[in-house]
Amino acid sequence: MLQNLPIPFLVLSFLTILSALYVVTSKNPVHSVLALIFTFFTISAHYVLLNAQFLAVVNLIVYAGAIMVLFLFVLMLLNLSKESEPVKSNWWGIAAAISAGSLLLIITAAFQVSGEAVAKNPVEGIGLVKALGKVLFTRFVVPFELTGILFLAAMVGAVLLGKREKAVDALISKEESNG
Amino acid sequence: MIALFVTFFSAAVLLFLGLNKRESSYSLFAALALFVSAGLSWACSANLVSFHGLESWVPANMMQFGKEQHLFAALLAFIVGFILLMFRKNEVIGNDQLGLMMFSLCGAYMMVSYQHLVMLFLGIEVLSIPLFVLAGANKSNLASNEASLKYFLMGAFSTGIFLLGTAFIYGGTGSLELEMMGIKPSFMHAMQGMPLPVLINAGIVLMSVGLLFKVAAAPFHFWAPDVYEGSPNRTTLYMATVVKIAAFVAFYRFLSTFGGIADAWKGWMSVLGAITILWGNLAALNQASVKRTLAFSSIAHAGYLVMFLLMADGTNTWILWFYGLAYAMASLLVFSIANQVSFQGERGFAAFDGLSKKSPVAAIALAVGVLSMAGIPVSAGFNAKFYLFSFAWQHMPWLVGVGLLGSAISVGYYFKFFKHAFMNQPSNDNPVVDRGWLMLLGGLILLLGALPWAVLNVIY
Amino acid sequence: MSILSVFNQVEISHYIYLSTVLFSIGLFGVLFRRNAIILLMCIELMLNAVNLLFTAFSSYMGDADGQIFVFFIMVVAAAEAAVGLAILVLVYRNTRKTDVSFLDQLKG
Amino acid sequence: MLTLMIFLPLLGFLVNGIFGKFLPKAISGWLGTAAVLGSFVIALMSFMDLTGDTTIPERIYTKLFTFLHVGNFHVDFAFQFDRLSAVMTLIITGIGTLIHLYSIAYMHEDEGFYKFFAYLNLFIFNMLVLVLGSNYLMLFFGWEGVGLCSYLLIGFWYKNADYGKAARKAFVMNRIGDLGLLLGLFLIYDTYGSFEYQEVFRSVFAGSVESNAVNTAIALLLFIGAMGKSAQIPLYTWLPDAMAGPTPVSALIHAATMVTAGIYLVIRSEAIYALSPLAREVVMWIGLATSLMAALIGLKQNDIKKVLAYSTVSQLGLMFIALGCGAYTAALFHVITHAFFKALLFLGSGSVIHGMHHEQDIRHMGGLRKKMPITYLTFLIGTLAITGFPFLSGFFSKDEILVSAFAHNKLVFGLALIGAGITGFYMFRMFFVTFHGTYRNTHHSFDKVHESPWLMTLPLLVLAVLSVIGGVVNLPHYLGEGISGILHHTLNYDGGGKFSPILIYPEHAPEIEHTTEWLLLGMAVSVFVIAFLHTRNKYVVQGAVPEADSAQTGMGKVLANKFYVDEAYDTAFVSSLEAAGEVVGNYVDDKAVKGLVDGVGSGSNGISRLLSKIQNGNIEYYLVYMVIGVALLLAFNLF
Repeated sequence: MLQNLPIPFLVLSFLTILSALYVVTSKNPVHSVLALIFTFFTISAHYVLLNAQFLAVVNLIVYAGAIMVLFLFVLMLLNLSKESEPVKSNWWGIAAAISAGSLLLIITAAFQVSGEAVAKNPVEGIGLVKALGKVLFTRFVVPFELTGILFLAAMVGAVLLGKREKAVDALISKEESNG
Repeated sequence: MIALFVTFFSAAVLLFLGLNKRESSYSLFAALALFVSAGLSWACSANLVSFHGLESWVPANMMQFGKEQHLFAALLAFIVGFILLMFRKNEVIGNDQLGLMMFSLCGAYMMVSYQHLVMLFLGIEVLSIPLFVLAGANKSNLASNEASLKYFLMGAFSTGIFLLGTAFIYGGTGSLELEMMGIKPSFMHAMQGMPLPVLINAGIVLMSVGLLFKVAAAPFHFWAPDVYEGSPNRTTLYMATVVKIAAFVAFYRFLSTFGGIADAWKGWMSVLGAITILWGNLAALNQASVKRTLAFSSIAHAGYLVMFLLMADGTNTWILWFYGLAYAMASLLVFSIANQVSFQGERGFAAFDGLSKKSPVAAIALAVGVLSMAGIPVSAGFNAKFYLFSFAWQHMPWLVGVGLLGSAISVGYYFKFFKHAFMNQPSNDNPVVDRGWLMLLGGLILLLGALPWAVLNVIY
Repeated sequence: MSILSVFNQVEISHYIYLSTVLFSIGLFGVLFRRNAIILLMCIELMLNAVNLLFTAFSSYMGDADGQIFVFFIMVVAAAEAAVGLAILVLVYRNTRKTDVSFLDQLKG
Repeated sequence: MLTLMIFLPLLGFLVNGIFGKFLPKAISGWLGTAAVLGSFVIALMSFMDLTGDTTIPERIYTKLFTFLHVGNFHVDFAFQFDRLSAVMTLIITGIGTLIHLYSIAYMHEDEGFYKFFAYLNLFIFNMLVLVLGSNYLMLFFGWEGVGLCSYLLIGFWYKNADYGKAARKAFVMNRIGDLGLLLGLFLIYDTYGSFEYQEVFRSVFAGSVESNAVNTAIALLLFIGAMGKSAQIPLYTWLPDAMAGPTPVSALIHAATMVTAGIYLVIRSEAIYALSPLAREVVMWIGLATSLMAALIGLKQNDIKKVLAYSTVSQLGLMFIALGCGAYTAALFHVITHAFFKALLFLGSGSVIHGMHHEQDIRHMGGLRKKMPITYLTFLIGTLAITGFPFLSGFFSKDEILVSAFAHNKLVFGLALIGAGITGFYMFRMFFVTFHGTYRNTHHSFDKVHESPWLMTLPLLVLAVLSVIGGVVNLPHYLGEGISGILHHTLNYDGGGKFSPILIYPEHAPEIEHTTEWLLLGMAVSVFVIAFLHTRNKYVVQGAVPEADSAQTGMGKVLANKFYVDEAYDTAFVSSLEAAGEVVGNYVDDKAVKGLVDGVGSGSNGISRLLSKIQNGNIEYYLVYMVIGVALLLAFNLF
């Protein structure tokens, strides 16, 4: 079945899965971050294949650009760039693999059995800024506005948590002097 | 919609007044704004006022503003108003926390009135993200930190599962609108006995998992006891009431859409309900901490409400409304008293020792609250359970049996409250304030217990 | 290869498999890793798998709603990441740890 | 009027509960009493109206408001006063008044005096709701309410260390019963589409249900509720424990009124039981087993109130035997007479305890008849009444039950007769040890023992009179057709040709030959005489004192007792009985029943601990559990 697929799709998919695997297995957090960024690039390429040009760009800007930089920033701030994570025992890895694998197996097997397909009705230019913008600012204008609440809440929350208080500082200095 | 506007803008005003100003008058202002939201919503539902101009701005395929939605918005605003009111004195919180709680409430409004899965998703996130923060608002308290991180990680994880389900549903039905989903061909075929497409089937399961996580039903409840215990009391109460009610309404709306293929989800849903009921009640038996006991009790209540999901056909939301009201008022009473007598850090039931001698009013209010939670007549809780069980009986008699068994078990731990409040000698002298409000709530519970139908007729 | 040809050569089920595999990898990471930051990254990976699936459905069906949904998922993911990292920094400040297996004060 | 009758006690509760703190004790006590007395007077008047005036329909009905109305789901908050409710109401308010009166004196030293009366009034109110409600839901309200009040009143003296456990046990056991009751109620609604007695019984009578299995299920579920409330095997152990409460409470709740709620429920649901012989058999055998077992345990008790408690359980079992035989009148008759003499006995024991300064162990009493003449006399009457002394109230009611048991099943009759005989042994044992012999208490000197004040002795005297003449409400037919069977006619009232709501299938008097009946009477009387003579010989003539509990273990000791007793026949008979009592008390009661109950408790505690272990605080485990849950759900659903 795989040989019938176009080469770009196969290569991209292969790269995506490979880099995703590297994300979860790499011991060094910074390597994970970089691998994740690479995964995002491949996913963006998928978007291009799928005619979703706007999303491809947004994905790069938001995920690879903003979110991952935030991650890197925190990693550096907390000085976690070295391999600090204790290795888990083998059976734990097996348990995790079995759980995740069984989920994967169940879903794919179910699709394999039913072999259903979605009605194919591609429309040219649906993924362009022009088309999406029209939809976003007409039908989806309410959720779009309401994301304002989400961001305001996230901002206030992040400030609330990030702000240092005297009590917290005292606690830390005490702990440090004890330790 | 009006509730969302009033709540959001008063929260914004509070934030402008100063991010971290701590004065109990701000809580009072916030509570007032919430009561105004509740009142206006209720007035909308009773057709006393109309904000048609505002609501027509929202496309009909995004949010729905019918009578029920207004009533649920009113209920949620009312509960949060009371939470802020009852907790305003013990530990004054800054405007940022007040604002966050009100933003979170906006998410709950979205969840009760969504018509489009985008709105549901945004609602869940607007509800949750401030809560992640609020759970950790006691920044110097390690338990609070832990609660926050646990809640966040598991919440984000469940969001992932929820979204996968949404994607499947989208692929299966071809739409994200509740009304459109139900008329897509693949769906209609399934209703006529053809096999249900895997996409829809798996989508329902995965989305349900996401929502079951929010309502804390087994086996997706593990976060609840830990997070409830670690969070500040106010936040715990908010999670146990508002989040639960909003998530159940959202769940109900979602499942009513798939009412035609109820056979596909009724079976496992009822099994989960039974497990939740038993798990919650049994695990609560041995808890030493008051908050953990209440957390497991709230899990058990989620189990009872799963019964309500099983009769999702769009006609009986009033049961959930009444149940939510009864449960929230009882929780308010118990949590508020627990908060007042134990704020020195006593987590166990010893905090209640000798309450009947220190403050008979508070002890009686506590008794009323606990009896209502346990579902003993004459209390609002009994009527709520009675309505729920007698309607569910026609759909799932065995689950009602499990529910009754669960409420029989629950007496075992609700009894601890009595024992400590009425039989033990006082071990601390933490004062109980706000007795007027406690009495008001207790009286309301009894009124709803004695004359439920009269009250429902007036309000609903 | 013309852009549209992918619709003719690749069945939608392949995108479902690809997304499910990606999702499962992320899920495996969440279960397997202990560092909270990596956990968060794995969750982002899960969300991306979902995004890909949405986009695929949307493109195949010619319905813009799916892509708008992806847009909203990105928005939410950004907000979530901000709050999550703030929580993480807070916990780290108090405990000097980001390992989730040490978070077991609350139990029972 | 009906409303007033029910709400007077509630009013009393509210006044006492809110203002009680500011009222002098005398006023709050008399206020509480007056409220119940008022109800009693109204009940009496209404009863006269109901039975005297043929223009009044067979029941007085008052609807207060609609409790719930959705679609075709309709429940009213309504009361009905028919002949069955009337009898129960008269018992509740009548005996309630006397016990209130008694409590004014008995509780006069207590600091929570007003609270006590408030709770008592609340209890009466709930009990009235229970018996006067016009549908099963109202019954359930009252049912829960009396349970709650009982719990509050048991806990009234919470200095008692055992109390916490006892109250919790009472509460939990009652909840198990309630579980059955509620399931039964839902099943009734599901089957007959209503909670209203009238409508349900009409549908039952019309035979609207094809399968009788449903009726059997309903009947058995309701009986589980009755088991919890009326202390039948295996849910009886809470009743002896409940004796931790003040004595008037034991008299009112645990003897006269609340524990008979189960009997009321079964009589009320007669239409359903009539259709299910299987359920009736279950009721009968459980009643029989309870009756025998409790009587045997009663033989070995030394706490004066515990003896009475087991006696109550035993008598309740006797009533269930009657119900199982379909002798509803006999059961109700025994409810009435039992209310009289058991309240009398409890109040008498209260008087003794009061006079002895809170001593409850009969081994520390003795010779009290000289110091407490009125108590002695009335206690004697109560004892005679319960043991079936000819022509006292207990004689008639017990005899009627035995006769109907005889007509139904000879074996049941035999065993029930033995149970009734054992009653004689333990009651006389207690009586003689308490009032005869020599004073044996070392803590208080004999001079300090005193008779109780008139407020306590007056109710005793009234109840004593009632215990003597109580039989008139349903005299047997051999005393003359004109005066006999009043209760029977009341209960089987045919509604003047209209549909009778109480007993849908009228009872028939058991068809027994006159000679057989006299023979049965003779047997009952001779059992009484044997019991009397034996115990008198042992405890009065020989002056034996019950051994300490530790000395009683082991069969050898019991066998050794043979040597002390003269009459060989009596000895063999009695010591085997005592041995049986010991076995039952030590093994069946302690090990089996308590083991079962505790087993359920510890089992759920074990599960609880296991669940706590699963909740180990580590988020990694939680995530794995969640994923496994998702995987299972998907696997279950997709394949």
